[in-house]
Amino acid sequence: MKTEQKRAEMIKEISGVNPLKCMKCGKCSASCPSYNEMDIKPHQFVSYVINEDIESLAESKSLWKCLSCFACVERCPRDVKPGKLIDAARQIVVRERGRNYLLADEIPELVDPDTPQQLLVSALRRYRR
Amino acid sequence: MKYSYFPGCTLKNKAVDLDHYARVSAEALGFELEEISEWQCCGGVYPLGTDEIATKLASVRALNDAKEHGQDLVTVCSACHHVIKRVNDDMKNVDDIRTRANNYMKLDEPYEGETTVLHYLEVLRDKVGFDELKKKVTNPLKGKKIGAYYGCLLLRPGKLMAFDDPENPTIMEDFIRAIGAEPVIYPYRNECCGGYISLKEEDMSREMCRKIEESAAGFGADMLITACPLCMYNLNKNNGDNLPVCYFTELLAEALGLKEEVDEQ
Amino acid sequence: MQRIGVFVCHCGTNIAATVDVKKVAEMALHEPGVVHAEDYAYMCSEAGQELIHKAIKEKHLTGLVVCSCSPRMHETTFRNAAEKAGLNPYMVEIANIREHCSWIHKDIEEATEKAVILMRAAIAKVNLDAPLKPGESHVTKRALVIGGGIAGIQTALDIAEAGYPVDIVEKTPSIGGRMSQLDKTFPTLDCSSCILTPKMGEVNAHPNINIYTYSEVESVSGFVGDFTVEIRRKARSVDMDKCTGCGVCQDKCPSKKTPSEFNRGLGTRSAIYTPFAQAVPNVPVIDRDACIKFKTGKCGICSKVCLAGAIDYDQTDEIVTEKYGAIVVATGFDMIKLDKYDEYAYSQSKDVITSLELERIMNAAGPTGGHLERLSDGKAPKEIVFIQCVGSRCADDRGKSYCSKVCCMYTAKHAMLIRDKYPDVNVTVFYIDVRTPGKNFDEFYRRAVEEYGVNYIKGQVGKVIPQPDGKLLVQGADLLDNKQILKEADMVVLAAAIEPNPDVRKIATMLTASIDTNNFLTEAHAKLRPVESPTAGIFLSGVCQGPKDIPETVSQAGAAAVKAIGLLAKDKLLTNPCTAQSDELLCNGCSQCANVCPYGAITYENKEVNDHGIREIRRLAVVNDALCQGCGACTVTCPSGAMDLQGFSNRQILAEVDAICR
Amino acid sequence: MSIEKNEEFRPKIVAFCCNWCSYAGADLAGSSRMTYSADVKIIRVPCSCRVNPMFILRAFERGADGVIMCGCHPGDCHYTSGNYYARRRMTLLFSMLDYIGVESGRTRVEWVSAAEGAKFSETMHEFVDKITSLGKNVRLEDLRCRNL
Repeated sequence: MKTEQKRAEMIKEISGVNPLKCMKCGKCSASCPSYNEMDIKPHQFVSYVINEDIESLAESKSLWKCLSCFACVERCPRDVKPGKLIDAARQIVVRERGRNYLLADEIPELVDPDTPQQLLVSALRRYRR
Repeated sequence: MKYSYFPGCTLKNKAVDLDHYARVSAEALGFELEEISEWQCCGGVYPLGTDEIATKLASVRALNDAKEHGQDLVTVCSACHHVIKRVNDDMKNVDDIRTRANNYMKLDEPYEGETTVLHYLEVLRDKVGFDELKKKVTNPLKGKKIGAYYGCLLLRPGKLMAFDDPENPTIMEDFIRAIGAEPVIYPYRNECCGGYISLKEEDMSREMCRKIEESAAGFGADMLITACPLCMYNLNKNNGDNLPVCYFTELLAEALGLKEEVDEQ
Repeated sequence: MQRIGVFVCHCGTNIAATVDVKKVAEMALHEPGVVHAEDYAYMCSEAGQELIHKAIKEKHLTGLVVCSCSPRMHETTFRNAAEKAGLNPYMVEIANIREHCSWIHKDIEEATEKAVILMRAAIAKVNLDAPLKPGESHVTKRALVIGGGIAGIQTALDIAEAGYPVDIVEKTPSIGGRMSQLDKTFPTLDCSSCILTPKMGEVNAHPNINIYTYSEVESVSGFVGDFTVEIRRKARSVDMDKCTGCGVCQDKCPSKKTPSEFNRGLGTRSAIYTPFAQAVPNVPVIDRDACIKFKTGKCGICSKVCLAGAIDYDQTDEIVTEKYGAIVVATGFDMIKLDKYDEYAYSQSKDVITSLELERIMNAAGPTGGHLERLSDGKAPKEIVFIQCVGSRCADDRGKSYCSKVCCMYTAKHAMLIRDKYPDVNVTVFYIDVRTPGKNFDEFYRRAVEEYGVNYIKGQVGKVIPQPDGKLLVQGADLLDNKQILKEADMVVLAAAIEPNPDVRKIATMLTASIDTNNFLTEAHAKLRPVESPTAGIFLSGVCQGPKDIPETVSQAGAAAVKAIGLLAKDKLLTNPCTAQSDELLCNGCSQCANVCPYGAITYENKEVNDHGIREIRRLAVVNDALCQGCGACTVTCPSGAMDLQGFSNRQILAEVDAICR
Repeated sequence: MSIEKNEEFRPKIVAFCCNWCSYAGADLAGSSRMTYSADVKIIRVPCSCRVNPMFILRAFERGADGVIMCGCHPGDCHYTSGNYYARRRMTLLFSMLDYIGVESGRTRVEWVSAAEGAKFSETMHEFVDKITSLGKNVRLEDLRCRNL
């Protein structure tokens, strides 16, 4: 199996999502609060997985803009749940190359006296291996 | 009534208020929160990957502890609640995760999702009852117009969380009514505050919080309440309109006439 | 010993491509009783049937096995062929090697092996077949139509015109159904009531049609040609014969706050009411839950003002029992509830409405007198957004899996009518696909775009956000522009999915008619018998069978009528001879079979039997062939093994089991 | 046929289908080309209530590895109440089968309507997988047939 194919399969497996169920209605992109910050839009994510273009997803800044707020997951009428695909792609990137989006060194700069532990814990889990 | 209680990392630190008010109010309402011994952090976000096991074990430990005590598991923090409820669902319904998690845990008796996970608000609604709560209110917060801020973690995914209607929830509004105040319904109450993204993408979070606060203020809210320390942080940090935000437990304690008692501690 | 002929059909390549038909025929010759086996391209063709005919004659066959498509397709064909050649038609068994074999398997070896096994089971069964003779039953020459919408109206008119009496049972106080609530109809923009009202009048005046409004089917028994139906005529509290329809009672009624069902709850009605001005019959009913007289005992104004003395507070529900030869279901549809779709803020804003509510708003007889206005503040809207596929095409349990079919067209109609009447109002439609198959349909939609300037945006709406100033912010996706749009609107119209009338499940159960998971009634064959239920004598008309628009409904209503007329025109029907029979020597008269029989077909008689030389009178079960439908419940219940089912006997089924497990 | 294929366990599965719903559902699965294992062989009965527990015992006696019975959904029986009888009978039979050593997974009752071709195919997939995982069944023996 080619690498891209393998990675696409892995995304489907990790997310438990069948992207072929998508009917391209755009409800995910219509719901997404981070839409404007994304280069690859939520509905496009689905097509990228179908077309096995995972490298583009891996390079996409959308991975780090998704809030995992589940608005798309909740409203998707076809049970595709793009938020899960995005998280799976993020997982692949972090696992494969240790491409951590958040470096330990930069943390002190980012926190302020009020920063709740929850913020750090969540960010570390989403952004790092 | 005694419940197993999972406070979570933030409630032991930056959000001690949320915790203290919750405990004191519980006592006044006739239920007890028994903190789980040696609980571990839930991780803050639910690991979506179907192959993630290790990251779910902290929740499983807490759930199993509650099971062994024969108690329902109560959380106050939205994030802990979200993570633990979803892990519990996995343990109940996803064969693969259940098997593998139990293999790690090596419990005397495998954990299979037996524990009921309740948010503090659910305890108020389903166990205490808002009518009952209303009767116990000594200091009704008359005249306060309060916007409930749900955020995303409590409500979604709706079917799994089974907390309230994810698009038109009522539990916090009913709570606000029970403590004598007036709820303000505004459309952004179930939109995300930005969550953990505020660490690296401050602008995004700021924009989201602005929309939430503008919408709430536009519909006449004087203040917002939340159950989540991270929402609290984001909303406060980006508070353009100076709309006060506080934990729902603080208002609960206030309505029950216990706020000063806690504050003095 | 039987002399069995086996005929293996290729069905072109449908079977022959995956099943080695020659081998199946060859294997047949090794089976007990088989004296002839052959294969042919199309067994159901004239030439194929001729082969069967010839073999029966030449080889003196006593039984046939046809390995072909499902018996539900061609069992009758081959039985008729056998009968023509002088063989009892019930000496034919079908091995289903198409639907249950060649079409679902890919490996030739595997499929052939399975086809041989299925054939063996059929041979084992035919070896134990006995000639059967169907009985006869009579046909009651009267039809029942359940539902008085356009589907029921058209079916009833067509049957009545053919000379047969028809009863219509309608749940609400008037016939007319959904169509009477519509303002205009696509694709010609006729006024709905202008074309419906004459038909309603025709039904009312037709000597062959009897209407039971405010009535429901209570129970159904019997079978094709001879149904017995109990109809509950709910107490109308108004004497139908005396009422002149003057309407004074409605004017004077002091209880006027009940939400009007006809106006989808957007307006109110009095407690004594006809749903709409052109109601048929033009006789009001008293809504006893709303009536002050019924609630408190005081009032009685309607009775005082009624010059005809038609008000009757003491009326009670009445059960009418009637016999019918055919029943047509025309129960129609409703729109789904939108409580699971509150991202569109339907419950949060009065200005978010459904399309059917818009129909009422656009209608001159509606709650706003036909003026397009916001229900919140009565202001004229300047921006209207339509959202398509609300609850249609959903894979989750929030909505329906199917396309509701009518929404694309009625939305184009609404958009066009609004732009025509109010040129300064902007109309935007968020769509996933625009589906317009139908005569002049796509042209209609294109007119909305090209002539009327309706703005179609490909993409769904994520959320409707009510604003403090009463406006609605619509957050949607424009997939072609790859943008997220925030559009301010004054009104949002939701094309909610349609679903079968919720009562249909209860009715289907009474009729023992098949129904699918979406509550649509199942047709006997999706392509070839689309207006018949698999249950004989039950016909389907309109949306109860699947989403359809008015032209299609009217066509189907006519088709259902023709099928019903075809049945009513017969004097006798042949009954299914596969009935239960009791072995007198084994029966111990315990009554268990009679207890489980759903048709009351089993009675007991004291009969003299000769049990191995001992003559005595015993209490024995006797099956009435005319009533028995051949389900077989009694055969399994019978503790002594006396009861057996002809055509599906214990020995036959065991022989099939043996053949399969061999 | 390759050697591997010979060694592979192919279960014998008998499916009783009522004429009105599940047999039609199986036909729909067929005309919609929804595949399932060839190990399933269908016997048509007028109604699920025609299925005598004796038929199922006989199947296990003759070497069947699994028996599934399909009927109309509760409430939708063509004969009004047949599937309710069938359901009760099968519950009783299955509990006894367990007792005499036929694992409960080898029998199943499923309601499939005429419109549920996909469900029919899925059900058969699942059932075949289940039986395959259980392996070969122990043949029941009719003691009345034994020469004592």
